[in-house]
Amino acid sequence: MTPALRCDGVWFAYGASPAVSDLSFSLAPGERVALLGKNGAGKSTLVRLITGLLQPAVGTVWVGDWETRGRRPEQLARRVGSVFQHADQQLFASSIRADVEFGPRALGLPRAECVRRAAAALSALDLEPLAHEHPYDVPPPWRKLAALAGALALEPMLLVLDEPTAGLDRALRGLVARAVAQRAAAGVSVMVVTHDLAFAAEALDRALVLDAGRLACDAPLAELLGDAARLTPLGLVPPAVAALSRALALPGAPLRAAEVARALASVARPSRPV
Amino acid sequence: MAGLTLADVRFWYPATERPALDGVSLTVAPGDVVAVVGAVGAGASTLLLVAGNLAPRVTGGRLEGSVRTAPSGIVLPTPWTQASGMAFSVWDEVAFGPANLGVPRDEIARRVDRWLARLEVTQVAARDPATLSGGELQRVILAGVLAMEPALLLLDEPTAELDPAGAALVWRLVRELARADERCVLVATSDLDAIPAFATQVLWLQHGRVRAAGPPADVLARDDIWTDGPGATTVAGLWRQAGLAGPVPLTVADAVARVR
Amino acid sequence: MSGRHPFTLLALAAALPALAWTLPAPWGPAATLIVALTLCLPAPRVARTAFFTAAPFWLFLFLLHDRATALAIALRLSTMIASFVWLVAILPPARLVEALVSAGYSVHVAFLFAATLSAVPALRARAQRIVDAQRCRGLATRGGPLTRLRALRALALPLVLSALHEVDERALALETRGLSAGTRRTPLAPPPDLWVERVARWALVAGCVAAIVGRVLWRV
Amino acid sequence: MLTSVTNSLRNPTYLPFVVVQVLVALYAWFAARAGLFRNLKLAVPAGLGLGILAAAASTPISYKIFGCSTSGGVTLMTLLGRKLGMSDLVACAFSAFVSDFGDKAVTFGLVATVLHALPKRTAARFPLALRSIGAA
Repeated sequence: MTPALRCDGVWFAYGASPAVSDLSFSLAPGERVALLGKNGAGKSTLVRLITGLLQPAVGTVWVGDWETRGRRPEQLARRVGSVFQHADQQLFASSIRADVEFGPRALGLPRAECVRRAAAALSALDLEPLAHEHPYDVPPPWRKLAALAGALALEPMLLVLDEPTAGLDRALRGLVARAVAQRAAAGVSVMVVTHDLAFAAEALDRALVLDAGRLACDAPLAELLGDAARLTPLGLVPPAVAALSRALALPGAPLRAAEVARALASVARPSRPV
Repeated sequence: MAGLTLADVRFWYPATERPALDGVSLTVAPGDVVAVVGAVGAGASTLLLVAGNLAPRVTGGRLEGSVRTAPSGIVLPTPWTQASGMAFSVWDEVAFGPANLGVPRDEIARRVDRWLARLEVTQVAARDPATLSGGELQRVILAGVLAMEPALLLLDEPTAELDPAGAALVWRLVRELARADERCVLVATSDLDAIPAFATQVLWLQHGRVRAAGPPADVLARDDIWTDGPGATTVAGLWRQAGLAGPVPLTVADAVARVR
Repeated sequence: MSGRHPFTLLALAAALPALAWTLPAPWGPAATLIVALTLCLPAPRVARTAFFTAAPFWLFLFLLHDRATALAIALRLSTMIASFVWLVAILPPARLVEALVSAGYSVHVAFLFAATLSAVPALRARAQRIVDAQRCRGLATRGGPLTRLRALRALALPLVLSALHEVDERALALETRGLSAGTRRTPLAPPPDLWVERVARWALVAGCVAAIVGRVLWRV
Repeated sequence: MLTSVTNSLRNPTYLPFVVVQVLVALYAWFAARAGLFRNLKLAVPAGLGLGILAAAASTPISYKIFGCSTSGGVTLMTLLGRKLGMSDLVACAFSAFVSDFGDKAVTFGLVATVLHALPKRTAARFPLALRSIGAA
């Protein structure tokens, strides 16, 4: 099965020093990856290479069986749905529904298909009640979700999200996690650039760590998130769920809230009769 | 007594019928750090604007009830809108506030260097603010407000643009500020896990009204904050999800103590 | 030269073109151009910019007019371009803002000037980000006039809406940082203003007035 | 006006045209008060009107200061005008009109679209904006 995303020895440099050097990895359909690294490690460069905004100097980026070289972002948008930082600044339609429809309509899809996709994307993020509102008449966190819905509406094979949970509260982060899980279950591969390790623990499986443009680590999140020693140099801190899991040495080092709660119950209950 | 006192405050934004604040009473003494929590649109940001004498004075709208406040400084969650636009170096950006207050130049220099160091942004002092990352700019803006030595500090999602290490630095600083400099701090935040470490009080707002107020151990341990509110710390949530009884631990350390 | 008071630099950069247009051609504008070029020479980059900005005009003018008229206009234009390019290179906006503030101009005047300068690069960067983001959701930017118009709309609207929406937050930020505190602002680095420079400035103004009066009398 | 000053930092030839910008601002203010941005059918012709006014205002500046050589295009247009038997000044006006004719109309069309796209809360803060689209 061809991977949703594959990088083969990818190099890119803005000036003299390479921003991204010799990157090789691949994402299977349905896989959920956290892209971690300090500022300037090359995360946004990689995102721009995947979306076609940049072309690799050396090496190739494959989205399914499409090579990004020679294809423009508006063509790759059929397969790559991306949400950048400050995505709420790109909204402009008179209602959130109309803005979410912008992507499908720009791809030239038939009217009915655009309406269906927009409705599906809006309900995936509980945005239906606000669908008629003007994007700038709703609080910024909801506007950020509307931008995410715009990418979901493209129904791509690969989602690339840059800090999708920045500025969102627990409830809205839960909506993003649910939408990511749903899309992944349907075979979409998801890459999320994030510092929010609580979200990563809940919604993602694997971690790709960039350090000065190189792939420093490619490991399951469970292995990385409990290990403060490996996170600190990246400016990251183990999320509470991983810290608790490790502090109580819960069997299997679970990360998802449900699993940790079950393990916690088994560890705590016998010593404290209810 | 310096500090902040709100008595039955109601506030409407211009051209809106529903009040953003609907009868809020609150007292904050120097040294207090109040974490304001609530769903998006519950009124936390508005409370900070009212406490900072910015609403209705700058935002417009209508206010009822009484507000007694101290000289204050506010930091909004969008650092790119908070830069003065008049400073072409980070040093000048931090000096912008005190300069406008007419503080003598040598005192400005002392303050700027002190706050650049405490926010760990001394290394970008000569750079143009427009070239900074979101996280660096957020700390520069915070330094710029702190350099004005406000008696009341208002922080609206101060860690929105920061990575966890940057956020930990800001939360540590907030606790030190309140205790050492006898300052009042009001923080609107959705980073519930950090609250036990820096807050002396928690204020839970819902639809512009105070749903609960008190020390973190009380407010964050309530059951209805989960069912009908923004929830509490992750550990409290896991403890509740595990169906365990007894006083709810808020932090990992609490939980470890309870289980051992 | 760069150590001089900003107002002196401004006066010089304004006087040269004024003299160029008032002194009779061709020796008048030729003299002012030589002065402007000597100012630019120490910085090769400035001299190069001035040259490449002015060069096309010489070509156009000699196409349009007879030799004498073309020469006169070309010399005057080149003086203006050279002195202005020199001013922009030698006078960092921050120093001009400081000079305005310490000369007692209201901080709002200085703010309006500086804020516009810093807003331009910021909005240009945001425009680029918005275009990139729109292209990543299918917006075609190359193609027929209809496509380009639709692309323009998908860039201009979000740029204006997001900027307008931030007006409140910017106003709050300036308010909390004491911009309208009413107290007299402390200049951070007041440029030293020697009496010599003040005299030089008045001399330049007097020179321009004399040139204008001379031109009117001489022409009459 | 601030735009043309800022533009002139990059290309000093904009500076003398600051005066024209004052006229553009006044014209736009009148157009807004008259509600000419109510729809594109009104806004675009209003933009054409401004195009003519701007060309008329910039001609003397272009002629006196630049000898009508503000850009390659303008120079060619002036030469063409001369070929068609126009005097120097008329040829200069002709070139200013041709180069300036379209863009003000497009700008007004874009402004009308933006004004109509304003959200309620933001529009409520700018009464002149509401009046200009006939909604006040």
